[in-house]
Amino acid sequence: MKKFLVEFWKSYSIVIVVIVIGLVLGLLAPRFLTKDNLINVMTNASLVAIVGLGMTLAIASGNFDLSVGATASFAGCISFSLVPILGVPLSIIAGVIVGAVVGLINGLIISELRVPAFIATLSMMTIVRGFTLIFTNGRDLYLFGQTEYKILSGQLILGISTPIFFAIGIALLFGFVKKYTRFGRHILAMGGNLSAASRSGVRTSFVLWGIFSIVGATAALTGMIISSQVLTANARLATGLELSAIAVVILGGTALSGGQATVIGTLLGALLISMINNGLNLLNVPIFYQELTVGALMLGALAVKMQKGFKISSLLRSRS
Amino acid sequence: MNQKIFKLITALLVLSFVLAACGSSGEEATSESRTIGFSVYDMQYGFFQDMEAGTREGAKDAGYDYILVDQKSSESTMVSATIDLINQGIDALIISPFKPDALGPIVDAAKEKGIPVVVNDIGGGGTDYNVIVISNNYEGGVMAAEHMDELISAAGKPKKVASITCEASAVYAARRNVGFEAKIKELGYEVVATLSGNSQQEQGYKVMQDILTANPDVSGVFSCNDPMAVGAAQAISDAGLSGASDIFVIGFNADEIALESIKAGDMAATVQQVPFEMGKMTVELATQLMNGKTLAYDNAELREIFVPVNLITLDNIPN
Amino acid sequence: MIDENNEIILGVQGLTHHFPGIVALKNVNFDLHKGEIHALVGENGAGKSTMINIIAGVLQPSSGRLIINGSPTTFQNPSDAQQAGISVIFQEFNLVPQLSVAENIFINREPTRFGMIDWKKMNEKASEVLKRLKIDIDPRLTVSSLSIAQQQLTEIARGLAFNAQVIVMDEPTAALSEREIDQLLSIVKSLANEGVSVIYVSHKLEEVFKVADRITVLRDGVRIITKNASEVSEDDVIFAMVGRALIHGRCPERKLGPVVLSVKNLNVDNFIKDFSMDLHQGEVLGLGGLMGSGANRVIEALFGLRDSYVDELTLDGSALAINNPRDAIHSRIGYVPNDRKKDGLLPDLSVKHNISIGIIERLKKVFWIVAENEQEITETYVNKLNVRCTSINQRILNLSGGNQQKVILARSLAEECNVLLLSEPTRGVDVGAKAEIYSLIDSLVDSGMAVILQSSELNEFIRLANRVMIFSSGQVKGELTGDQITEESMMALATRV
Amino acid sequence: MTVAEKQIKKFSVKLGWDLLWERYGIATVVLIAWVIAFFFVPNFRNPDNMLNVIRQSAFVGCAAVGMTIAIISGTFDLSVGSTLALSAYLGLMVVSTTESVLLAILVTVLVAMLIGLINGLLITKVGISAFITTLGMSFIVRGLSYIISKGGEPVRYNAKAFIWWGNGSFLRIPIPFIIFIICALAGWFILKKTPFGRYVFSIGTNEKAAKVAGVPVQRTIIFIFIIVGLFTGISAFLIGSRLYSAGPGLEPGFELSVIAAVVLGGTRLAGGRGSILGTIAACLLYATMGNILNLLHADAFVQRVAVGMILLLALSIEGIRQRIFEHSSRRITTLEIEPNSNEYQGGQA
Repeated sequence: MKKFLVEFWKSYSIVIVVIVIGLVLGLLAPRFLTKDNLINVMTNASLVAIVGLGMTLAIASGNFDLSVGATASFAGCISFSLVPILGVPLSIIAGVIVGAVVGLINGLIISELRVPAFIATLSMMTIVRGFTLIFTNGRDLYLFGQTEYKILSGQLILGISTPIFFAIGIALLFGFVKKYTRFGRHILAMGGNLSAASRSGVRTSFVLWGIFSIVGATAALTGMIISSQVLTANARLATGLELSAIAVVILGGTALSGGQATVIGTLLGALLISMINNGLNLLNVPIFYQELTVGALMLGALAVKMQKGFKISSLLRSRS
Repeated sequence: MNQKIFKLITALLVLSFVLAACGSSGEEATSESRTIGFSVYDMQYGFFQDMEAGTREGAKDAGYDYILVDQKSSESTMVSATIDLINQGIDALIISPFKPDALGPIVDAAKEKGIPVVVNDIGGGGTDYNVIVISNNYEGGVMAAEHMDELISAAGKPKKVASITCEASAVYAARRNVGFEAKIKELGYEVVATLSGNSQQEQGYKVMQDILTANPDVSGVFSCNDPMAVGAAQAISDAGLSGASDIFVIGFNADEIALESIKAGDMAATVQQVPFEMGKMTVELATQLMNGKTLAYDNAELREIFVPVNLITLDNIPN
Repeated sequence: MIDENNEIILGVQGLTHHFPGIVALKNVNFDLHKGEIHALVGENGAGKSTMINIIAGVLQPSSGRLIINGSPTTFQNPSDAQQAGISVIFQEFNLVPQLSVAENIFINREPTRFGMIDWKKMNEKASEVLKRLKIDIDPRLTVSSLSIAQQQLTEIARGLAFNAQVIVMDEPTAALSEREIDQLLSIVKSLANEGVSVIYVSHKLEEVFKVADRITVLRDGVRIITKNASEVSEDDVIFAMVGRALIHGRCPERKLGPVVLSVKNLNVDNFIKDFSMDLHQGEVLGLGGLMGSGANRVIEALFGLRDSYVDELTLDGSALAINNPRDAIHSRIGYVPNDRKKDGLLPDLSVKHNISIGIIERLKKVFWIVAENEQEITETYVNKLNVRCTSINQRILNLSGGNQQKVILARSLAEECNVLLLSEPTRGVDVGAKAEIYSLIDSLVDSGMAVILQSSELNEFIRLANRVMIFSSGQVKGELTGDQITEESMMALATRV
Repeated sequence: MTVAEKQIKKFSVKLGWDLLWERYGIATVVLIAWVIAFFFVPNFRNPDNMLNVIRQSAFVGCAAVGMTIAIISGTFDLSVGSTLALSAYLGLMVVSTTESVLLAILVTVLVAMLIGLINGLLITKVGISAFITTLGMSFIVRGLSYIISKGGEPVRYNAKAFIWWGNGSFLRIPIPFIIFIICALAGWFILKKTPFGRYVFSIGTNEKAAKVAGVPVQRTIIFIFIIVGLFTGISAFLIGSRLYSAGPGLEPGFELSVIAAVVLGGTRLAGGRGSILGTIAACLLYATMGNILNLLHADAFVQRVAVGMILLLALSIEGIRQRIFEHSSRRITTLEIEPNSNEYQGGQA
């Protein structure tokens, strides 16, 4: 519990930002602080948070995944097309597996062909989107009236939606994995010092495959939740998800250099972006102001963080 | 070792050509017959797939060879790919431009080779094209506004509507919203929100949720395209309401999903364009141009031919 | 002493290993008895590291075999070696800075309970290990917050944390102070008494003779001798290592000129307080002390790498301010960093570019570099320092440690500096290159340069310095000159609180 | 020479292969692709077509020259796409109102350089990592350009003096390609012949050591971003002129194409190694690939897959070579040979 508080405190800066922005938006847009709206905000935050949590592991290991948007749409399409054959529960599971397999391929390319993660997943982004287009023939797949699939995005208990449970569940799971499993510690070890990890006998390739499979699976889940919201899947789904996911992780305070990760931070980062988008929509502000705000916030948050250790020498050294 | 590298390079090239060949249409240009080139906006969208199908069928019926390039929603790809097309010795160019403003170099290159240019929809960018077939976006928006007024008045709901726009860079599609908003205001309505859903279905869903929160008494929503309209309709039905009877959702394009959504009772209407027919029509116009005939323009000054847009509701939905 | 009848726990037979284009090991035989401390010595590039990596499972030999407890074995990866009871302490830091000391000690061997990592047990076990080694570090601290010496000790603790049959130590004392080294050596001995076998790799023959039962010397991938330590002298071993005898000695007579660099009341990091000194032309001033005593910080502050406050800093009588390394280089102060890999090498660049980087702006005409000048200058220094490379366009990465160090030295010399700050100039350098570097320093000083030398090897001061200032917890505890400079007197000052 | 030295020499000859591939690999691939396409791809040998291919390579190419310098120094710039759109848009605004092409060039380039300067200052003075700074900046600049244009309507201008830059030719050679080659020569000169270039390599290979060696790290980083801005500005001007128009939504994903081209050209993402020649070749390869796929009438969806696959394959070659190599001489880890056993960690930011 004490450790939990320490970790929580570490990301306090973002907690304060979340609260302040929440209050400001509440003042500006009175409907912002209604229960329904807050649930909407959290639901939308959860979508990015789920894939963001996967991305947190990838970034903690010193890697990236730019293919999550493509994977999300691919999994959504596969899962939709399987519903008539397998039924809803099995096709959802199939979607997650498909995502994990795409992730595994990413991992294999990175470890076996030694292509840097950034470029490997960038190529995979194009390839997977292309495959999805070929698979769907560029058409929409829809399940109107198939209310069973709504389980992924609908409300469960007390009006709280499934994605929120997923996000919190996955956060708890990853928090546990990070802290209490060898796999989790080895992810951090790899991110901190790759050669030390491999010389200590950590099977870095296996860990890498695991990480990317997990990222793929979380991306697939996000993709299917989005598909379930609109009951449609196509190859254009979730474009730009990769950048949102990375932005959320960075805002949350996970360092890009690897070796360290904050699961709670990622959740809060997602909440922050979702709040801003929602608040500005409520205020009827054009979308490009939202982009501007997210960009400024990202730089602002990190600039403030840098100021914490403000010293001339730290300015000299902290460039990464 | 260098042999291995060489082998790898060869393998790489062979693979790339195999891949390329897989996708090739297999239609070889013959010198006797005429060749029509079509440069499409982006085959990812159902609307343009239909347009392409119409163009292809028109070309086939007329006995032309047919070459397609895809602009993939990028203006520089639009220019380079279309010029690739022109350099293959086509006899007429049909283009559905991603950015009409960037048509200049394409039209100039075509004119230099004496190739007639038929623009299919979107816009002509003030260039020297031969003819443009255009379904009137502004008029479609107006039509949607009129229908929405009928629905809202009949239901006796408050005169408050919202408008969902495409991504900011899609300036031509934005005219639909401009037409809608102008007409609906004229009819005495308040437009409570104009927000972008980036043309994406999931964004349409999110934006609609936010509109519902900020304006629970909104009675109608017009969306710049059908995917966003369907997304918005889903958000409304997730809120326990109906997009066909509580809050009237009208989209644009008559995409398959929108028709399904109307059938399912989730959405009120959509403004139909006829991309397939437009495609066929452009081939006919190209034929006339190649044969040196003068065209009958609807607007001679801008060399425009209008294609009517239709309102599709549950009553007149095609099967 | 080793009992010949004692069982052979690890045998190496006919070991040969090829790197692309290099035969790193040629038909090497080696054996290790139970409870034996077997030292493996040789110059850099002699094949020691290759052999260790094979024993550790990091590399697989081209031919030859390992015999563990009498049965031939192959290791596919480091885990296999670990499971066979072999524990390796590598020379380079092998720690994950973001993780705790305990985790680093138990990485990949974390104690688990019901599949979960048992943090309590891990921390307890780590404290036990650290206590056994008399290391005073809280196992829950993150490694990045430790000093270099503490990190090195953590590294050693990791190697010793398991009930390994065989412990391989590759230059374990490189970053340790004398006191810590003695502590470590006594631990090694007690481990041997408990029946653990140790392969001890070191450049420092003094240490080797303190602990080793037997000594094997490698040269150019070939085993030269294996002898009982009691049967050979230090000179015999050196002869075997380099193929010729080396001359040791004391610092030659230095002719001091006027004061070059004068420092009054230097304060660094709230740790060094009011340090003052005058450095004369032709002088080698040693700054000594145990790890963490602060000598290193003084040098880094003088070179502008640390924030510092100073009342007065004068060079040749005129005041100057040094805020970053560029200022220092402009004032003709050169620096050779102790961590060559981290702070010195530009690994992807050629020897030429590594030398010329500090003076590149002086070599330009208008705004481009005059290639001939650069070529000429770098060739001059490569020849002067006898850097062994195939061409000055060769990547520095492909040189041996000693030659890399000479290139870094050449960089400072090319800057035509009058004051040279040397931090551990011979760390990780083999015996032959070490002697070359020593005589080079002699000739530089003869030609009028002033040198500040910081080292953790006290021998180095005896050989080079005509004056030594000894630090302890940030303060100068005493100054020794000439014949006063002995290991005993320096140690006495260094351990004064 | 001792045995060890001979071995080192032999080894460095062997090691030459990866450097050779790094430097000339993609150039060779381009040559082979051109030869094959010349004989087997219908219409490829049409001079108009070949000239169009090299013209096309220039638009990404100019910006890629700047990005090559950034990536060699171990940083990179994700904001070039947004910068391109904003500066091209402002340039078009200027030229369409003042009809002065010179002024348009100045505005386009200076705006881009200003954004580069801001990036550089944020990275060095505030200490935010380059990845985050430029990612955040890309959002901000993209938003700004929509706000300035009040919604995204593009500006159009087609006076001969302006569009000549993107569409004209000199002795049949496309002007953009000539400018690309000039940019590339300038980039090569900067990297290889100036102290600044040496600093770029030093920072990329080991930033701390570069600082200790007296390299003005901060100043160099700021300059690098200004130079990235400069070359991006040139690309922006050429694209604006090529398209007779520019809007704030210009070229989404441009930054990723540029980075992909640079990395495909053999520049190491982790910094310290790379070449302009490779970048030129990679830009040509991209343009050639797109052209060949179009000439073969490849399906648009298949094209996407093919382009990704080819990129992946080209980048795997070095890894595959290493593996074959290791297989043939048992297993060699990078411990003694290579400085960074972090080879496949990638994605350094």
